[in-house]
Amino acid sequence: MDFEPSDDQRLLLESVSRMLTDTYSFAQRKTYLAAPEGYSTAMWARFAEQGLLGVPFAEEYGGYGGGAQEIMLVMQAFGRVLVLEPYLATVVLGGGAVRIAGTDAQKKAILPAICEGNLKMAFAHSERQARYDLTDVVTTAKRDGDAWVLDGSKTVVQHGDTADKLVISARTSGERYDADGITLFLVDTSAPGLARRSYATRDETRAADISLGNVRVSDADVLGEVGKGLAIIQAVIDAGIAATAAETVGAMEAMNEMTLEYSKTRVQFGAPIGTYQVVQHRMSDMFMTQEQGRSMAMLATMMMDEEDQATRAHNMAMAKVGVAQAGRYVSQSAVQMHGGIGMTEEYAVGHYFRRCMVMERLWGDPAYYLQKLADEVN
Amino acid sequence: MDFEPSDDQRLLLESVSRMLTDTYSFAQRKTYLAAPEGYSTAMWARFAEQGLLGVPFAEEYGGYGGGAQEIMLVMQAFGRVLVLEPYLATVVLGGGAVRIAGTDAQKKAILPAICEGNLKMAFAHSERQARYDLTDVVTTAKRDGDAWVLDGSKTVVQHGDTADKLVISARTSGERYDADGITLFLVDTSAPGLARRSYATRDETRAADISLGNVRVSDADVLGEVGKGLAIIQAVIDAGIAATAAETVGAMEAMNEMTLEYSKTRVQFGAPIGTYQVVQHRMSDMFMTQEQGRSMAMLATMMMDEEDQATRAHNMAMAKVGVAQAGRYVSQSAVQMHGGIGMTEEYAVGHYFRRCMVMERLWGDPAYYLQKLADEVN
Amino acid sequence: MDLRFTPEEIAFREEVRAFIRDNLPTDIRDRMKLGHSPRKEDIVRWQRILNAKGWAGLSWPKEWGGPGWTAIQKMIFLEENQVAPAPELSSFNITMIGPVLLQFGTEEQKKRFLPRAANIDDWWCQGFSEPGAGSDLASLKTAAKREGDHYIVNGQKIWTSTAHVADWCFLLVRTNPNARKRQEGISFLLVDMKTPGITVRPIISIDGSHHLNEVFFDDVKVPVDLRVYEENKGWDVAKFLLGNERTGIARLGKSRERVNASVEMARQVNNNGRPLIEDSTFRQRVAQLEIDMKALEITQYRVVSAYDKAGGSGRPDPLSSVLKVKGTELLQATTELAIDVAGPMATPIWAEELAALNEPDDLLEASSASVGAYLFLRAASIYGGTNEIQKNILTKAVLGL
Amino acid sequence: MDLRFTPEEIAFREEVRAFIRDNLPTDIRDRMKLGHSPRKEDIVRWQRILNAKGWAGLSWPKEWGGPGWTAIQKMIFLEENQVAPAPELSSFNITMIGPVLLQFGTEEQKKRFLPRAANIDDWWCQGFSEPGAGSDLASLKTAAKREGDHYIVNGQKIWTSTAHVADWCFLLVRTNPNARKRQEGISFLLVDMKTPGITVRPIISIDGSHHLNEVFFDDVKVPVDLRVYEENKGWDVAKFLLGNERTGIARLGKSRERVNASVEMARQVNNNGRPLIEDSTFRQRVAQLEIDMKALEITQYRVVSAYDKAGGSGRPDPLSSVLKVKGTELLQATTELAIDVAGPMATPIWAEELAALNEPDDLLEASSASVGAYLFLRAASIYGGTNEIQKNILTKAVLGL
Repeated sequence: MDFEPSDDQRLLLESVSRMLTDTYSFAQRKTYLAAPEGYSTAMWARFAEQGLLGVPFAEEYGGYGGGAQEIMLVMQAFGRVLVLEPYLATVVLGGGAVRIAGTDAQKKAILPAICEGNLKMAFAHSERQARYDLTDVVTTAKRDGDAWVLDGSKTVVQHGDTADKLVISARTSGERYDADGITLFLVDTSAPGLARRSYATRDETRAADISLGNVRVSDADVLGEVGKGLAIIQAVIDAGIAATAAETVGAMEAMNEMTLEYSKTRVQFGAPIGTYQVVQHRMSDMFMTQEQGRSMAMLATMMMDEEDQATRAHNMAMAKVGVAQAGRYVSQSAVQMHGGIGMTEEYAVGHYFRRCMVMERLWGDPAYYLQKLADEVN
Repeated sequence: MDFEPSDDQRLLLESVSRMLTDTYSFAQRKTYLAAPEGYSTAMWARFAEQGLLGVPFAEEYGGYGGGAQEIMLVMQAFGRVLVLEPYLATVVLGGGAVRIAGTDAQKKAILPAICEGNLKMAFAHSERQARYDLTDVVTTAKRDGDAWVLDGSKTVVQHGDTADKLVISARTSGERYDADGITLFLVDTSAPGLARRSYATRDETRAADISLGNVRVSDADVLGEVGKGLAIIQAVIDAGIAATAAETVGAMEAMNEMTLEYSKTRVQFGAPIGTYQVVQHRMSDMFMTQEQGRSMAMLATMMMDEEDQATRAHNMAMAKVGVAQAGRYVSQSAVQMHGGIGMTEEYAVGHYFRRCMVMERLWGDPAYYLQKLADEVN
Repeated sequence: MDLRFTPEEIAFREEVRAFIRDNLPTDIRDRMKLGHSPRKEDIVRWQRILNAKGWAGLSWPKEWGGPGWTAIQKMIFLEENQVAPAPELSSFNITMIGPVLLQFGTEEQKKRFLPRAANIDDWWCQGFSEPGAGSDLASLKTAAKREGDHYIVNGQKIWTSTAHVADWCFLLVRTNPNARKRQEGISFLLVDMKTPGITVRPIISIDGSHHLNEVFFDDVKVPVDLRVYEENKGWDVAKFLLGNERTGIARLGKSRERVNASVEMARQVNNNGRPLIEDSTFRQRVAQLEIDMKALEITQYRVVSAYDKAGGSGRPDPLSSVLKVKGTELLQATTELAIDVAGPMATPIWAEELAALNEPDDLLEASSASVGAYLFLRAASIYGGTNEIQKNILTKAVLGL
Repeated sequence: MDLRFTPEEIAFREEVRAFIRDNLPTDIRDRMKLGHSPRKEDIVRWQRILNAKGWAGLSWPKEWGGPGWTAIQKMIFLEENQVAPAPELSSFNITMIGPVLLQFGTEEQKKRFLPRAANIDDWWCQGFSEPGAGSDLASLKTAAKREGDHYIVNGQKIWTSTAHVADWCFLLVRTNPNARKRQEGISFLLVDMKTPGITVRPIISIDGSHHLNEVFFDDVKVPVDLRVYEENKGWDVAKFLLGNERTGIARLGKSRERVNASVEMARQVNNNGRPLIEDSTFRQRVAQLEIDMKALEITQYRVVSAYDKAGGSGRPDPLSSVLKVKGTELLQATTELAIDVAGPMATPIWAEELAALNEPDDLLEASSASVGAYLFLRAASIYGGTNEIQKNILTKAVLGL
């Protein structure tokens, strides 16, 4: 065991942090938010320039050749400033699906384009009736000659509105709730029959509902084996859990630093609130919670290399619950310690609060994973 | 609604409190504990003299003619000083069963003797395999001529070792877990075939395992209707829940007062610990919890007059959970605020702690009742 | 001691419930059932219906249009009104400025303002908090200088809820900057929000709503006869107002309503192939909340019953702080329950999507609204004295430390 | 960064597990599995087995009989030993007086005491706390006056764990009552418990056990060469000792063992006609504890790994306080789980009943013992600096307030 980053990792982290210090103040972020995309296309280009969009992809596809640890470092830095750009959607989820399950041809077609910043992706799996159940897929893909024809709809596809290409799950056989029979497809968002309705989510990014009416997809755009999509979906979601765990840690760090700073300057009853023992102990609790959350984010990262499926799923569930609970406690506490100002849109802390709230319920909330873990108690 | 005691109730409370102030210091209590019974027979006589043993019984049987409210007042006062005598076992449970279900002849034979301090009782229902399930009765009572023959065993019968007479449940028909077929019997502890093994419980009182081998009981000693004992058992337990709820409130009051007093005198780092804000807020939390617990004890008391069974059971379960959780929080906090001294046998707070721990799990713990309540959510 | 409701109280509850059922406009109820905050016009509409019935001036004496209820009756009314769910009475009008004028106002002030407050012909707001003051109210700086029969007010207020829609504001100002203690030298003024020199700037809350404002006073002229009570004695008025009858401070009906709404939603959402309502963890969470609400309900009746016994006056009960702390904990826990039921559907703000749909989708709408309530009520443990301040109060008042 | 165990570490864990499985006396294991604390003779017996294997001097250098493990290996050993469950190494001997002598002792002192400490030929106890001092250790008053080549010790210690069975005591005394600061003027002495003038009075804990004592010193003569380090510099030694390697401070293995035991009990107890293990609330509670234990396990490895990286020295990591707070919270939560599983059977002290039975009843015995552990470990958040003190430490060290 060794928790210190390698020299390369340190360099990566430093370059990301330096860039964000220059470009991602809360005020600068507001200007990015004002763009129609809800983020900065210039920043996206900059990420490409710095090689960030290729972090988890092999060098032969133009990537950096990193792994889960590098993603952890980047996402943690992103969490500290609430990066708005569709990194999670494109690099971790959409690109991740291609990385995990793509053919060489698919990788060649897609990954370099992602690395260069020329292709944005999103992961369209959830359906409105499904809540957190991954097998609750009723969108269908039917064989028609050489092609597949997709019909159905997907919901809350993060950054689905600005994505160029989607990874879409559809049922090619079996019934709702069947583990088998789900297949993934790579679909251009310009495909005839594909429509998007976009809306804001509570963390100020945008998501989309996708409707599919008679969308034709060729065999070459099937991702992975027909009917065996669930394992890929789970692997993609594991990557998403690890990445958002790290992002949550970054957000907790930022909230704790903000709270500490505020406690030194905010005077009530003649003294800075940071001199009151109750405030001090609450901040100690927030710090401890952050550190326990960080440990769980590390667990998620280390499990990305675990090959035993059961071990991996068990630990991923633990990490997901631990990080979500930590994020909820720290963000609720940070708002409380700030008092009125923490409740306002102008001040940063509420934005971190809402981002944590959104991340907490991506791919399942604590109650969902606790139930899974409880089922395993023996 | 009116939460003020009546003049009579105030008098009762004052006389009990006065007596306990004179007789029940922590040091005096230690001497009572040293007796072979684990309590003071002299105090028992004194309770009789003051009419306390007749509080819930009608005047025609030598009682005071009080109800659940009077029991609440007495038990709360008892809880403040951790009264050791078998009041709950005799007056609330054993005597309560007779009051609820006895024939006039049974009442005449038993209640005056209780009031005069000449008869102690205990309530022998639980069996070792049953945990908290009231219908898990495998002790049997079989018809043999004019008599009933009891075989089986009962566990953790509080004050069963010094009781003169037991209320014993046994199955007269049906199977384990059947609601019907349970019958209550009044049995002298001197009955042939009845054996007792006594042991200490964590609150320093004593309990007994009762074994029944071919114990013959006459028809006159059947309490209530044959086979219909469960409703009586539930009513007795409701009385027990209400009484121990009030006792828990008294114990919480005592612990909170002790903690407050200690916080004013115990100096650490140059100042009484009561000047530290974290200690102050913890004590505020303990106070709030006590008051919420008091409200729930009042709920239990008011439900003793509720005739709708479902409403009564629902509210009793809520009160039981609320009071148990309050007692656990306050007693754990009281030990923590006392530090090392709170961990010692010489100091009072640990004794309150353990009494709360015992009361919390009489007739079902919070998890048990929460489950019942969860089943009713609709 | 009579620990149960009297038959009269039970009958009263039935009467209130029936009146609300029969008179609350359906469109208001429907919106609120989905978890939306009532709009200004909803509040006005409902309060006028209640006022016509004689029920709006909750705790006011009968001569000023109050219903003459006992404190327990008031409690019952508030709870039924919240559970309905119906818009709550304007607290600024009914539990703040009304009682203040009744206690400290001149006959002229009462006549001029009370009937209009009851009917929300005037919408009032409260100008207390200032930047840098927060829970430490007495450190306020907004200055009022006497010039003839006017005060000239300069300064800034913050967190002024509904100032942007208000007609009048009751305001704490410093009239004597040289007073020995900070609490002295404060006066209590009534200000017409249309007076020149007042600028209202919105503060958007983290739920995206506009409730709060900054209010700037720049040489604002306020007639001296709009001062309530004596000059430099405004702190007495403020203390009365803040300590005044804490009936309803727990807002228990609102918590209950959120639990009811969550259970309703849980019937409709799917959890691993079964309705969430069947999930035992969800059910236990609801059961625990019901227990906590029941405990607080009784504590609340103990407080108001003691208040009734004391003849409706008396110093504020320190148990009020228990009501505030436990009440807001429940408001936060019950709104948290609702967003957890909404699950992944709590993430989007569905307004755009709903507008694009051909027909209403109540579940989507309720999911979205549940988050609004959750976010907005993070402030519940902050406003009116943070919960930390409430524990300081308990430390002093109950523990004597 | 390598966030997983190395193959060597995994092999080491297997080796430890196998050694314990093959060498831990069955009677000790059986008693502990039922939740009993180990007896003194159990602790001695097991530590001598470990010492023969070269494993007792956990963090000591090889030349003094230490195994030469990395901090992570130590962690692994401690956890496996606790989970087994096996008696823990005597902390007084192994993690307290041993490292103190290694750091501050004379060659003579090391030779005399270290081998006997490793083998528990001497049983050590710690004379630090005093009445009135508590977590505020530096306010100690026990005095040692120099007379020739002896100190004459007078005063009282309290909470002296195992003093009644100890052979030796390491003791903080005040040698200069006039020092400018309280921390100055303190010295660190080694005292033979058989020295005349020492009286040990038992303190019975709320679980009924006798672990703690008061120790009175009445003109007790201690040779000057049994002082460790310089006169009046004893606070440096104490600080080293208290801040020294907090490996194992979380006692995570003990928490895990309590969860394992609870799950085992839950298979055997009946809950409404089904084994409690099938109850979903119970299972969720176990799952939540496993999550919390896992988080602390990783935090712990982060701390010890940093310690290893720093070459096994370095100032105590402030994260140690996190280990203490979260570790004791878990000890308390897991022992609480066990008593809740025991349910109504947790109420009696079954000793008398068990003695009367013809054959053992493990479930009864485990129920009873579970309460002993629960009660005794209420002290876990008190000893070694209360959890409130730990948060004060974090406030200073991490937050810089």
